[in-house]
Amino acid sequence: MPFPLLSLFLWATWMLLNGFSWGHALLGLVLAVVLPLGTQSFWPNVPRLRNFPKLVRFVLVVHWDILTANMAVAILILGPPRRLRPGFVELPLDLTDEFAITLLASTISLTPGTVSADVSEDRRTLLIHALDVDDQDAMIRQIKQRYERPLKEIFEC
Amino acid sequence: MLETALTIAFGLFVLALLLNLYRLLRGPTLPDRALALDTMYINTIGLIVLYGISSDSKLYFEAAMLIALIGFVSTVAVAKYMLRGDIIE
Amino acid sequence: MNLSILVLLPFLGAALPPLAERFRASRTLLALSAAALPALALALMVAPARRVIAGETVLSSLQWLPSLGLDLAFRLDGLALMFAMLVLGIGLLIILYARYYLSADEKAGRFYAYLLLFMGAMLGVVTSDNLLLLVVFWELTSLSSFLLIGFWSHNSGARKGARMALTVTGLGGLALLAGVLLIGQVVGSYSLGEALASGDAIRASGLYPLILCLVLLGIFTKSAQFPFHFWLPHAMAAPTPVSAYLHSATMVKAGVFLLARFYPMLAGTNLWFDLVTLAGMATLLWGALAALFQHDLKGLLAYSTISHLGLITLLFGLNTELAAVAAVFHIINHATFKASLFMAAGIIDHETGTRDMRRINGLWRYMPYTAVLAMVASAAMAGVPLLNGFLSKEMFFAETLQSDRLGALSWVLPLGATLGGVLSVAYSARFIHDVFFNGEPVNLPKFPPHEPPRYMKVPVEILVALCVAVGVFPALTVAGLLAVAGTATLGGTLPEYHLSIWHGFNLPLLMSVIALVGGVLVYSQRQRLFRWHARLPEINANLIFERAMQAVAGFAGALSGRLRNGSLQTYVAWLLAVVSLVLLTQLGPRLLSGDRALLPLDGVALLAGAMLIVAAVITAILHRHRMTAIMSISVVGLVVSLVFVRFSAPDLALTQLSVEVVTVMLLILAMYFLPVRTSAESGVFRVFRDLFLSVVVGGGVGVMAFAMMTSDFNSISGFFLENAKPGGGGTNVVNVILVDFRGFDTFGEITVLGIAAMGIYALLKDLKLTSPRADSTGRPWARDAHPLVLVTISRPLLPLALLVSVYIFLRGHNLPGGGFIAGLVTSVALLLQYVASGVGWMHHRMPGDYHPVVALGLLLAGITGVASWLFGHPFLTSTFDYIHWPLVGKFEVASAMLFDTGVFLTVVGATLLMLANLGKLSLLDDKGAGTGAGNDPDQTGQRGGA
Amino acid sequence: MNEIVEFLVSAFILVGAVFALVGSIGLVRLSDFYLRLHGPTKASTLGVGGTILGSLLFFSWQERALQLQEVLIVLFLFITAPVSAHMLAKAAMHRNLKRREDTRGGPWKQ
Amino acid sequence: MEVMLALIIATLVGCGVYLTLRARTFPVILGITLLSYGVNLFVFVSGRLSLNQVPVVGMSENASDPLPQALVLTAIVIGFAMTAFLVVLALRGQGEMKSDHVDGGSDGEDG
Amino acid sequence: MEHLIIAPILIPAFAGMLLLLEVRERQRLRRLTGLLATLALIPVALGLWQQAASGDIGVYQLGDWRAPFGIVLVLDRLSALMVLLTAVLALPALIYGSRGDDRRGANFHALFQLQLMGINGAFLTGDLFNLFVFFEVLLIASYGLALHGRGPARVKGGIHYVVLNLIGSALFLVALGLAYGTTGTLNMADFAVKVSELEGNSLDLARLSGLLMWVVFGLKAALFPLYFWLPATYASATAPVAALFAIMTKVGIYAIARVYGLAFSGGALAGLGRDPLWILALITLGLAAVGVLGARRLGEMVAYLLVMSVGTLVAGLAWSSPAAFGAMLYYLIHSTLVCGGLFLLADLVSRGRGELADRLEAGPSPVGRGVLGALFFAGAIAVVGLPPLSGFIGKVALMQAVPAPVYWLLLLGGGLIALIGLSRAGSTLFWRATGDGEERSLDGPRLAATVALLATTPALAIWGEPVLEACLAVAGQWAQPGLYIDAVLGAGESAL
Ligand code: NA
Ligand code: NA
Repeated sequence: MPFPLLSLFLWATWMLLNGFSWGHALLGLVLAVVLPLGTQSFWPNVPRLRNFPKLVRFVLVVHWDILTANMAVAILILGPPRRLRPGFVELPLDLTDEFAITLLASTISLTPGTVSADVSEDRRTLLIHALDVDDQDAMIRQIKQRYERPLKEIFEC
Repeated sequence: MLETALTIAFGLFVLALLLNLYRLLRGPTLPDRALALDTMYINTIGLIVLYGISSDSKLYFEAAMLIALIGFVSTVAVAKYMLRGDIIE
Repeated sequence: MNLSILVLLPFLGAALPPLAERFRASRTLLALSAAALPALALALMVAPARRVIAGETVLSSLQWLPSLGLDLAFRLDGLALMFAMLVLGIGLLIILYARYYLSADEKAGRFYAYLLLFMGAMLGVVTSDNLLLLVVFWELTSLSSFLLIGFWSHNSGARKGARMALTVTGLGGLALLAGVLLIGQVVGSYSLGEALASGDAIRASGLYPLILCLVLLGIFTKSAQFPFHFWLPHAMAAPTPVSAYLHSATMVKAGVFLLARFYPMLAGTNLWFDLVTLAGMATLLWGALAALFQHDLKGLLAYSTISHLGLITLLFGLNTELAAVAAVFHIINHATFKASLFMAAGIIDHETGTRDMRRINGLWRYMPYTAVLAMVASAAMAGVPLLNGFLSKEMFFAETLQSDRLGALSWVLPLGATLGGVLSVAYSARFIHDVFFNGEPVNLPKFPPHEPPRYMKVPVEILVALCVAVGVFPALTVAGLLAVAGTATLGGTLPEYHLSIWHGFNLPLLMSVIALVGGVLVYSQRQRLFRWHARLPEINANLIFERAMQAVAGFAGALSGRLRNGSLQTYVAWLLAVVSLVLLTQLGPRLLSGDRALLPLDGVALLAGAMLIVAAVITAILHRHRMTAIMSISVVGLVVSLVFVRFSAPDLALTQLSVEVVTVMLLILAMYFLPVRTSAESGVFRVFRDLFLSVVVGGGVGVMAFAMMTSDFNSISGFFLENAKPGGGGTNVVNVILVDFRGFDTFGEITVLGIAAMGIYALLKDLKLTSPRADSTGRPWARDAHPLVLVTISRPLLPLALLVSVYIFLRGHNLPGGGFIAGLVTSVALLLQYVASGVGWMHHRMPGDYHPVVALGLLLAGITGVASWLFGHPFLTSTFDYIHWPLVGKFEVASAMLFDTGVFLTVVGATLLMLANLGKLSLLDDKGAGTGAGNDPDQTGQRGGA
Repeated sequence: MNEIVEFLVSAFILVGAVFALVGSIGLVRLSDFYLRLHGPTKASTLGVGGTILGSLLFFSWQERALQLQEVLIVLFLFITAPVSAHMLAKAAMHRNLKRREDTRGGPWKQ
Repeated sequence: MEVMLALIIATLVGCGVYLTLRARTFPVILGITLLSYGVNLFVFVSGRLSLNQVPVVGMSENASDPLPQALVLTAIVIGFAMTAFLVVLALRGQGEMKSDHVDGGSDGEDG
Repeated sequence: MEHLIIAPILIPAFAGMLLLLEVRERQRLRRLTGLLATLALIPVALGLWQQAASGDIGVYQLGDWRAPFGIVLVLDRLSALMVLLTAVLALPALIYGSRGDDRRGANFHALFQLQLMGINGAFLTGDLFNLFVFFEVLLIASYGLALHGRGPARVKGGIHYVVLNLIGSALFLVALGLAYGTTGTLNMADFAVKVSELEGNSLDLARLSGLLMWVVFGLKAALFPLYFWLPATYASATAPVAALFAIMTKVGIYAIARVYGLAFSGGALAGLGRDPLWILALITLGLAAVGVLGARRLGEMVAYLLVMSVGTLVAGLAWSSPAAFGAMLYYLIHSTLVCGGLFLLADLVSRGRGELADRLEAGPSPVGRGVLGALFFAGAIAVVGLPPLSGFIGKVALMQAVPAPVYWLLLLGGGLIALIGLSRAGSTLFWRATGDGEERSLDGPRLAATVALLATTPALAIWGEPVLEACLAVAGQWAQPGLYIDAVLGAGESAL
């Protein structure tokens, strides 16, 4: 099984789609193996998952952040626009793996208040637009600590 | 209670869609319009899910799922167009 | 002997000369090959001719098109015999003459072939015993004469003359056809015999005036009667044998033949008298006058022919039996002297190289023998005693004196006849004097002229001898033939008449004397007359005709150009105008009277509907801001799928949603090469017109939709709902309809998709388009062709989307989904890879050509369909079964799934074939070179930029 | 239907709807494109998320079995929505769209 | 509800018609697309409107008419194929006639 | 042999698929496949004609579902005749195309086969919506074929053709929606039964459905004012394609005949649209004649002649008597084959005339002037309706069956105008030729294909009686829709 994470993901998806039955469990297993193999050539350099529990933790953290930040952003949106302090923030990247960088960028976009706008050509910097940023460095620190480090541990270490 | 909640939720989602449509028409820039369209796709998912609840039917799930899965391709295509003109190169 | 063989012989004969020419036969052999079959026909005619002379009518008939009443029926009676002899006899003489007339480098084979075709057609005309068959041959004479007149096609006059003749005689032929069809309606048969016997019924019919006019139109055009005479002189551009044959002896006689043929059927009424006599008289005089002023030898003869045809017509118009006999007599006489005159003219032309009488003078000294022949023939034409022309002309004068139809104005006829006689003598005198005497030749192209070859003169000699023989011994020569011909013409008994040279001193003789003396006098005053004529404005029929034709063609071009103005907008407007007309005339208040209960409208539906309407209108208004329009049309598509969701059609919603995505990509792909914006609207009128059409068509369709929704109906759909599960093995009735009940529609539908993909591929092949260097705002394109985030996310999305496709596919038979939607999801996932990673990158991972994918999909669907034959069922009969697997449980296997797999493959193949190739377009351009477009993002380090 | 369940379902869908609306209000109200970009990508995800939680609960209750199918909608949306936002941001930067004057930092050249 | 649907169909068809009467290929493509939306809806409603009656056996008592749905599905696919062809044809026109005018080069009349 | 009915659809369909599978552009293989498949259609069509001629109406229930629920193919005399005509036209056209024209673009052979599939399907189907589907098959293939080759004129003509037909397809769908929405059925026979029982607003809607169908079919048939697209499209299409397209307008006429004579044959809507069709047909006839006269290119002239034949035919159809219908069919066979031949001829003429091509201006002599001139002469005689060829017989038959003065006037007058136009054209092309053209010899197979098509006109004349009788037999059956309805609705009652 060359892509266990993906296979697992696919199998889970299949089971979610169809509901549980032994037949579908089997068929889902077949698909979960066959589809990644069949599309293998489409991803030459996918990272290996190193730490599954950390991944679960990471997902939960992100969801929690989405929930809380959403409230904050809702208030910002509904409040007087002048109160916003928008800004572009450049986040220096420690991650090197492309997949991990993408996950980070997506996470940043998903959590309210920030959108990853671009990745530099050399893959060393992530440009983020923030809705309301007071202290840029604090924000960078927070992102690095809350998202980038776990990602690095999950995929790279 | 659920009836009322559904009615209100329907109303809010449709209102949201109308606001999106306003942005789409108003622009003023192409990215704004694309953003509005993207948001409309997402709000439509909500609407369909609500409809599923209100009609007590799971037959509309796939429609919502499909929008979630491939709806963004339109937006990506528009964005790519703005960036490169050619979306498949 | 069957008469049809007789008619067939010349047609068969037409094949011989070209064949002989191919084998390089000598000129004489060529002529012999041409003459063989007509000669045979003439010989074969002897036996039936005897029976005819004995008073019999020989008939023969073969079936051809009995449902039309068109049979190969022929009759040989006196009239037909007389004409058949003219056609074959003179025809043979013409072949002999042509042997010497045509120069060595001419395509004589083709010439003879045309001539024989004409001969056959003419023979057919005179012997047809079926009215429709007569029309067939009639038109064939026009067609073959077209070829003959245009034989010297390098000559502009020949081409124009041929076309003019064809046009005029073609017009007449069509009129004749209509007339004949009407006769058939009245008579109830197209048999000539029956028609001739039904003369009274025809004359009594209300259709008679119409029939007469139509038939006369045919006759007058063919026989060059005024005012349709103008084509004949221009037909003189034909080689002289043709003129001698067609334009004196035969084809122009077809018209007067028909007067004779239809005489018992149509003659005898005042209308007949008025039309025929008037046309005849006008033609007689006009032709004679015009002949006098011709400087062209053949022109003179042509106009004189017109004049003589007028004379014959006039005779038929007089409605007396004797006049008809006189007409028949003059037909024979005119054929003999005029054919010989044409031949003589041809000889002169041949020997001198010109036909201009102002240059041809005093030929008596160079070719006395020919001169004698021509002079005798001319004298016959002038009506000099002891020659055949005199006899019939005497009869003519006598008959004009008999008619009292015009009452107090009856003297007009003999006066006109005498005047015609005067002019006839004058132009005959000119033919003799101006050519053979009148001083010395002027600057002839060939000088000095000689007598022609021996055998070239033979036909002329024979004809001239006939003129004399008939003129001197009418009773011994022509009387028998004339009697049977006259009898056949009148369709009854012959009146009493005497063919003799001397009838004593009477009024006709006086008229003849006046004609002779007057004619000579007129000719003596010719210089004065020519000067008078020269001052008249010149009327060139050819020029007028040509200009008229050009004007008509120009008008036609302008009219059709105005209708078909090359503007799609106009065509679309026409189409929609027709639709509007239908709607405006058919929409009525009754439509809104439906009694089906309405569904309540709720707020969500109202607002969603409003959204859709606004988006549609905005698309229409903002169509010049193209990207905006694409986005607003996406909204329309989105809300339409919501409508499907709302009204219980999840399959449609899924389909609409996925199609929408592909369509948007397609439009954006196109946008790259199309102008982003275009200039503003034009005329207010057009916008209003378009608005009007839009409102009517849109409103009309809306009203119909409402009317339909509010009226009750019974549908066959109950059957589908009941049988989907037991008969089709699926619970999703829509899907079962698609793959089973109406699987054939789907088979067609995926074929459409496959063809579209092929067609698109063909359109895109070698298409050169210039990639814009910058976007609409003038900004150069971004460097990053393959943004990292997009690339990285799109890839794992592929197996995920495939998984979802499998899911959608498998459930399709029982729940919303199916092969088509699954195919589209897969396509979108793959297209996303194209967008993210580029064509080059994909090229290494996907088949280079999607044609086989489409083909396999279609084949799979098709073979599934054919497989049912093995089980003795019709195409696309489905079957299904439930298999029980351990662990898995009940598992349905349906052949429809295989069919649906075909659908899936076709959709994937077709979509990718379309869009991937569209995407490749820009690779042909050099834009990519500078910015790394089309490169493999993995190899260029994810960054497209330099 | 159980009142508690009904209340929960109602609450979820209402919260979801409110967030969806807030996001869309942001789309209308905020003054530059980069700001507007935040509204939908956040609020809409939660908006849909809330609705789907309601739906999950509803159907699970109706069928007396855990119905997690609709989680997939959120999952797919979480995968795809950031990509749209990212691409649109890039497009906006490329087009050099006007940004609020008090915005700190600046976009990158594309 | 029927009135709403009729209005929607009327608008789609009307706007489609208006756009197909334009002089450039692109609006014509849009017009054809709108027209097919309207027409597809028209065929769809020929089975009459019904709420919550998906034609799946066992899912609803009074299933809506499945036949027009199947027809519309076919029509959507065919419409997609045709639109795609027209789009590429427009490109071909641009390539060969150097203009996106439906009649080729003439840039005079526009609208 | 019960499956023979579907063979005219499946043979080209499978051939087309196999051709699509062949990606290595082995042109000879492709040609062979296409030619064999097209050749196979002829015996199949003859066999079908044999079946139909007996008077039995064959019904093929696809998927083994009986009418009106499943789709049926129906083989009556009319459909058999049309399928046979298509096969006879297609083979020479394809032979002509296989001499090089097929290389002028991609997928020619596959498109050609699928075009045949669509045409045959349209002729055979007994289902209204399936008719729409096959219309789309034949249209999309025809779009591809019309654009086969290169050049701005072709693209412009193609755009016009495609856009108009797309609108036509939309209208067809509206008509189908109305048809289903009023009667609840799609099977033509069943529709005929149900529509005759309608009343009230449903009746009005059904009438609208019928009238909209006339508009759609009128567009395909190229009836005034919907024919304007045709001359440019056909004249600019590649010759073999234009030749094949000679049958396309007939598909429209067939559809009118079928729907008029069957679907709307009973009840209050019998004779629906007869008068407008009659009038429009006459206008078409007249204006097309004007177009012939005004044409500046030979191809365009032939296209207008085709439109003229449409006017002639639809008028005969609108007269709606069995005799007129039979005569119309004879004329239809004649005009399809002759116009097809003339399109090929126009191409042969234009070869070697260089830049001038088929423009009606004096120029270099066409290669093989004698042969081509003779062919042109024969074709012109046939097409304007002069004796002794088939056009004359067709016109006489039509005039006998349709004794309307205005029709006669237009038929004869139009014939005369066409004669003037054609004689000008022939005179210019073959008589005014100046010097020799570029190409030295005439391509044998191309010439043979042209001759084959034009040779049908004397054949149709010589065997005019059997052909006419066959046409009248077709008409007799057509005039009794009850036979069709009974056959379709009665077939396989026990099947389920
Ligand atoms: Na002289
Ligand atoms: Na591209």
